[in-house]
Amino acid sequence: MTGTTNGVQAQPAERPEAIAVRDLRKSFGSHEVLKGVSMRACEGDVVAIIGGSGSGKSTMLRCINFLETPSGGEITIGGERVEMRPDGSPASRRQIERLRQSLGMVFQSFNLWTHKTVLENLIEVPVHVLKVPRAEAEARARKLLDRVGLAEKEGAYPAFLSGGQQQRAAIARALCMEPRAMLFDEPTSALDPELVGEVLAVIRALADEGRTMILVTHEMKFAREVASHVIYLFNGQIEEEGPPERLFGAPRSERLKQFLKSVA
Amino acid sequence: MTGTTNGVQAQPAERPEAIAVRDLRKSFGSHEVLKGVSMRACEGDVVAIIGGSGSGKSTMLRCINFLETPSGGEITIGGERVEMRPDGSPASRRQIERLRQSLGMVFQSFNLWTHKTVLENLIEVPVHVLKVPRAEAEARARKLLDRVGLAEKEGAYPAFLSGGQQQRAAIARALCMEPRAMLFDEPTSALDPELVGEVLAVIRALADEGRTMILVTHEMKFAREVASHVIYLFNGQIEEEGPPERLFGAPRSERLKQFLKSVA
Amino acid sequence: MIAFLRPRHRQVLLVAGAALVAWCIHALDWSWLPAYWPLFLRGIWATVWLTALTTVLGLVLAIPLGFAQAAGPWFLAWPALAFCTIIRGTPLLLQIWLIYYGLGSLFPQFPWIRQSDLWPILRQAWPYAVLALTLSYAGYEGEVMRGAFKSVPRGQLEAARAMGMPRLTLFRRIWLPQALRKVLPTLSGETVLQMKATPLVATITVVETYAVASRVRQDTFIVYEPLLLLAVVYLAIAAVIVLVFRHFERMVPTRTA
Amino acid sequence: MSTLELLALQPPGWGGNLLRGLANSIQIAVGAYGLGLAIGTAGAYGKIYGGPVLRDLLEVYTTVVRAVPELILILILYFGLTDLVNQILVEMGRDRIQISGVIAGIAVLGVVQGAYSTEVLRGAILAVPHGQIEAARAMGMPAGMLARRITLPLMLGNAIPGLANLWLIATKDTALLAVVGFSELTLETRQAAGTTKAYFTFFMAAGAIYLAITLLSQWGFARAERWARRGEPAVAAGAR
Amino acid sequence: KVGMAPEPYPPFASMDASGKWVGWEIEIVDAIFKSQGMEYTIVPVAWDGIIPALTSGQIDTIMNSMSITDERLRTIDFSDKYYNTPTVIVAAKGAVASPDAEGLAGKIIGVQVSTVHQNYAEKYFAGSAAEIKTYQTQDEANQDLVAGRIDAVQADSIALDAFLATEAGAACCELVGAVKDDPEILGRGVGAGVRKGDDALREAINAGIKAIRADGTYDAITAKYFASSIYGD
Ligand SMILES: Nc1ncnc2c1ncn2[C@@H]1O[C@H](COP(=O)(O)OP(=O)(O)OP(=O)(O)O)[C@@H](O)[C@H]1O
Ligand SMILES: Nc1ncnc2c1ncn2[C@@H]1O[C@H](COP(=O)(O)OP(=O)(O)OP(=O)(O)O)[C@@H](O)[C@H]1O
Ligand SMILES: [Mg+2]
Ligand SMILES: [Mg+2]
Repeated sequence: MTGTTNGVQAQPAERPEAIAVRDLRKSFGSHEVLKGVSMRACEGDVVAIIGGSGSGKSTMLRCINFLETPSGGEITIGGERVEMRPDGSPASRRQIERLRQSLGMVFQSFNLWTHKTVLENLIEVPVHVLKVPRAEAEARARKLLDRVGLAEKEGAYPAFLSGGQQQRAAIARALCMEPRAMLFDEPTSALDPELVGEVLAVIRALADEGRTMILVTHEMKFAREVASHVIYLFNGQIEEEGPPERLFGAPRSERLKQFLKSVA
Repeated sequence: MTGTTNGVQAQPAERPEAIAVRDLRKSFGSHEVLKGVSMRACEGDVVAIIGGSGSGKSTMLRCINFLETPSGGEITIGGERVEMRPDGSPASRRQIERLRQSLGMVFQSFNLWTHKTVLENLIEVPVHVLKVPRAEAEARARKLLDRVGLAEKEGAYPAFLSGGQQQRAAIARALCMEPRAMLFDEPTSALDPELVGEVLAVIRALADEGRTMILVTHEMKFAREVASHVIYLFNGQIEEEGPPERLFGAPRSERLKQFLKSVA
Repeated sequence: MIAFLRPRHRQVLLVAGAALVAWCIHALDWSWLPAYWPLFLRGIWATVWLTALTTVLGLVLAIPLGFAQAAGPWFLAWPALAFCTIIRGTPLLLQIWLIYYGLGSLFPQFPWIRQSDLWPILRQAWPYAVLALTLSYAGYEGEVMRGAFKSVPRGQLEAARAMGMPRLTLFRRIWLPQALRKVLPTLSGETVLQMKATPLVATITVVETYAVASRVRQDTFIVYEPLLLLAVVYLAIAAVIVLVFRHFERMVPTRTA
Repeated sequence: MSTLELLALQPPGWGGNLLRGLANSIQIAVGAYGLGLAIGTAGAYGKIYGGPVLRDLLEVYTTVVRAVPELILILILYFGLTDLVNQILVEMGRDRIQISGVIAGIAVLGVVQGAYSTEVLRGAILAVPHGQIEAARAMGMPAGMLARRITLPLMLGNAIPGLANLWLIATKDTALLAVVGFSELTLETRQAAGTTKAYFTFFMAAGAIYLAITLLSQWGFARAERWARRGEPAVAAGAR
Repeated sequence: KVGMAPEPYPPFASMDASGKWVGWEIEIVDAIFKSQGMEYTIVPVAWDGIIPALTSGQIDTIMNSMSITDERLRTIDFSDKYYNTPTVIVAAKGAVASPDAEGLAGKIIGVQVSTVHQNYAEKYFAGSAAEIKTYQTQDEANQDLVAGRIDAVQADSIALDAFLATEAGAACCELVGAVKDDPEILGRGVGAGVRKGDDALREAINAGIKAIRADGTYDAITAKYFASSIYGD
C-alpha cells in the first residue's frame, strides 16, 4: 500500500492492489461518522487503524464489506469495484456475497453463533457456503483451535466460554474460511499478553502468505509490531498516516502526539 | 491488604478490611475453574488480577458478588460474612442484595440494558433501588457521562453505540451507584490509550476516597500503574502475588516470567 | 398525517380503498341497515368492552403464569403449566359452556345465593363471559410470556442483580419490559384473535357485533352485506389494537441487521 | 344407550365418526398451518427488509386478514368467487367449475394463519441479536442460507410459544369448514350430541380428544424449543 | 339438489352415525319429489353457507325447517308451507299465569335467535317483559330455564313437548299454553326456499305438497313421528 497523503516512501508497486477505499462517507441520521476516508492496501499489507473511541474505526471496517451502507465513496476489493446504487447500497447481491467470501471478519463483539458449538461455528461457512468437504473443514478447524489453545472447547457453546476464549474462537472462525483478506476489529482486546503474541505471530504468517489485513487496534505496541502501514483516524477523517516507525516515532499532527502521549 | 501467601511486606493494618475471599472454589460440572483462591482487600486498596485467558479471573469476580454460586469457600464483604447454604448459594437474599448495592460491577461484556437509553441505564439503580431523588441522580449521571466523554450520547440506546462507548457507559453506570467497592472486569479492553489514561485517573481518585477496587486486566502497564497489589492467577490458583513493582520487576514463578515475557 | 400520505403508494392504496367502499355502498343492498342500526351499536359496544376488559385482565394473569413456568419453583411452575395446557387444549366454546351452564347452574341450587344481592349479577351472562374469555386469554398468553421471559439474555439480568436490585424491582424494571418488548407483535395478533373469539359468548346470550350480523342474516337471508359491515367494524377495532401495539413497539428502537 | 355404546366405533355408536372427523381436522390443520408458516416467513422478512411499498401492503394484509372473520373470507372465496368465475365461464360458453371445499378451506385458513404468523415471526426475528446475522453476512452467506441456517434457528426459541398457540388454534378453527359441508371433529361432535341428546358425553369426548392433541403438540413443541435454545444459558441460573 | 344443514334438528332432519339422513322432513322431501317424478340428491351445507349455496347454484332448494317471513321473501322465494307448528310458552312452575303480555310482565323470556318466536316475542312481549334473551339453540334456552336464569321460553310445541318429557324439564317447568296467533308472523309456516325467479321448481314443489297431502302420504309420514298433525291451519 502507499500512503497517498503522506506517501513518504516509494515502494516497489509490483504487488497487486487488494482493498481500496476512496472518499468513503457514512452518516447515521444527521450524525456524520466518516467524512471522506481513502485507503489502499496491496496483497500482503497489514494496515492498522488507530484512533479514539467513536472515531469511526469499526464503521469504516463494516463499510468495507457493506455491513453498513456507505453514504458515499467507492470501494474496490481485489481489483473489482463494488457496484453501488445511488443510495450507497450494493447493486448486486451476488457480487457482494462473492466478495465477502474472500474477506474474513472478526467483530469487536465476536458475534459467535450462540446456537452452534465452537467447532460448528468454525466449519459453518466452509462447509455450507464454500462447499469444502466436512471432514476436511473439521480437520482444518481443529488445527486452528489447537493453535489458539481452544482444542478442548470445541464442543462448548459460546455462552459458556470466557471472553478471551470467545475472541479466539472468533479469530479461528474467520481464519477457517481461508480468506484472501482479513478485517480485524480489535482482535486482541480480550486476550492476555501471551495470546496477543500468538495472534501477532498468526497475522505475520498470514501476511507472509500474501494475505491482506486491515486491523483496528487500541494497542499501539501491537500496531507497531504488526503493521506495515498505520492510519490515525480522528473524528471521521484520516488525521495522519504512514509507516509505523515514522508515525509512532515522529508524529506530526498535534492530535496524534496527544493521543500517543499516554502510551509512552 | 496483605498477601497471605507471599506476604513480603508488613503493611500498617490500620485500614478496615473491605473484601476478603477464603479458599474459594468453583466448578462448572466436572470442570474445576477455581481451586481454592484466597484474597484480602482493605479500604482504598486496588487489587489487580492478571492471568491467562480462561484462568478463572471473571469467575472469581462473579463469585464475589454471587453471580456464580461458589462450590466452596467463604466470602466477607465490608467485614460481614456472606451466609451460605451448604450448596454455596447465599442463604439470605436480603443480605446479598444489600451487599451488592455497595458493590459496583463492570462486566466484561458490558451488559447495558438494551431497553433503556444511556442516561436511563445510569440512573436506574440510584433512582429505583437506592431511592436517590431523580433530579439528583440525573445530575450525577450527567457529570459522569461528561467525564467519560459521553455527554452527547445520553439519549442513545446501547445498540447504537461503539464498543468503547458502551464500555464507558458501563463504567459510568457502576460509578453512578457510588459504591464502596468496585469490581472491574477488563474495564479498558475496548478503550483507546487516551481513555485508558482517563479510567486510570478515575480509579486513582476513587482509591484516594477510600473505596476498594478489584480489577481484572490484561494490560500489564495499566495494572502496574494503578494497583496496590497484584494477583497472578494460573489455572484456578494463585500462582504468585505481591505489590506490582515486585511482581513485574522480579517475578519468581517460572510461569509468571513466561507470561510477562511477551510484554517486555 | 400529511407525512403519512406523502408516499405515492399510500395515495394509491387510499384511492383504491375509497373506490371499494364506494362500490360497496352503491352496488349492495343496505336497506336493512336503519332497522338494525341501534342493535349494531349495542353489539359494537359489547365487542369493544369485552375485548378490552378481558385482554387487560388476561394479560395481568398471564404474566405470573408465564413467569412461574419460566423461572419459578416447580410447585408454581407445574400448576401454571397445567392451567395453560388445559386452556389451550380445549375449545373455548366448551369452556364457556362449562363455566356458564356448569358453574353457573350450580349457584341457583343454593337458596342463599338466590336470595343474596349477588344473584341479579350471577343471574346474568356477562360475568361468565368475562371469566371465560379472561381465562382463555391468560392461558394462551401465559405460554407466550413463558417464552418471552426465557429469552431475555442472562447478562441483562446479571447486571441488575450485581447492583443489588431487589427481585421485584428487577422483575418490574428489567425482566418484564424486555420480555414484553420481544412479544409485542405476537401479543397484538393474539389480541385481535381475542376480539374474534368474543362471538362465542353469543351461545350464552351475550349479544355482540357478530351475533347482530348473524341475526340480520337469518332474519333477512341477505348474505354478504351484514358480514361486510361486521368486517368493517372488526377492521376498525383491529386497526386500533395494531396501532396501540405498534406504538409500544416503537418506544424503543431495535437495531436490525 | 350407555356412554360406551354411544362412543362405539361402529354405527350406531359415534366413535368412528369422531375419529374420522379428527383425521379430517388434522389434515386441514396441517395444511393450513404449513401454508401459514410459509406465508408468515415470507411476510416477516418482507416487513423487516422490504421496501416501503411492500411493507405497507403487508401491513394491510395482516391487519385486514386478521380482522375479517374467517367465515366471510370463506363465503367470499368459496361461493362468491366461484359464482363469479362460473358466470364468466358460462358467458364464454364453457363448463362451470367447482372448487373443492377442502382446498378452499385450507387456502382461507392458511392465509389467515399466515397473517398471524407474520407478526409472530417478525417479533422473533427482531429479537435475534443483530451481530449474529451480521457475522453470517460478513462471511458471504447467501440470504436464503442465512435465513435457513442462522436467523430461523436463532429466532425459533422466541417464536415457538406463539407458533404453538397458532397451531392449537388451527386445530380448532377447522370447525369453519362445516360451511362447505366438510365434516370435521366439531361438526361430528355436534351431530352426535344433537342427534342423541347426549351433549355432555360428546362434548367431553371432543374435549378429551383436543386435550390429547394438545398434550402431544406440547411435547413436540417443548422438544423443539429445547433444541432451539441449546447453547443459551438458563435465564434463572446463578444466584438470584 | 336439496340443501340440508348437517347440524342435527331432530326429529325433522338429522344424520345418523352411519351418515344416513333420517327424519320427518327427509321423508317428506322424498315424497314430494317422488310424487312429481323428479330426481334429487341431498347436499349437506352448513346453515351459515346455505343461502350463498342456493344463490350461487350449488343447491337448488332448501327444505330445512325454514320459516317464511316478509323479510326473507325479499331475498329468496318460498314454496307454500309444508308444516306449521303451534307456538307455546313454557315457564318455571307457577311463574307465569298466562301466555300473553300481562302474564309475562316483568319476566325474562328466552327464545332462539332469528326465529319467528323471537320476532313474535319482540313484537308482543318486549314492552312488558323484563328482558328477552336470545339463544343460539333451543336446548340452551331450556337449560337456562332449568337453571333459573330465565323465567319462560317461547318455542314451537314439538321442541317444548320433547323438553317437558325429559326428567329435568318435567321437574322444573310446565306448559303455560299457546300464544295468540298472529298470521303476519306465525301463520306462514315452513316452506321450501328457492332462488328468486326459479318458478318452475317452486311450482313443482307446491304441486308435490298438494299431492302428498291429498293422497294421505303426508299424514302417514306424520303419524310415524308425531302424535297430532303439524300442518296447522
Ligand atoms: N457458565 C459456564 N459454564 C461452563 N464453563 C464456564 C462457564 N463460565 C466460564 N466457564 C469456563 O471457566 C473457565 C474460566 O472462565 P473465566 O470466564 O473465569 O475466564 P477468564 O479468566 O475471565 O478468561 P478471559 O480472560 O478470557 O476472560 C473457562 O475455561 C470457561 O470456559
Ligand atoms: N448503528 C448506529 N447508529 C447510530 N450511530 C452509530 C451506529 N453505529 C455507530 N454509531 C456511532 O458512530 C460513531 C462511530 O462508531 P464506531 O463504532 O465506528 O466507533 P469506533 O471508532 O469503532 O469506536 P470504538 O473504538 O469505541 O469501538 C460513534 O459515535 C457511534 O455512536
Ligand atoms: Mg469499534
Ligand atoms: Mg473474563
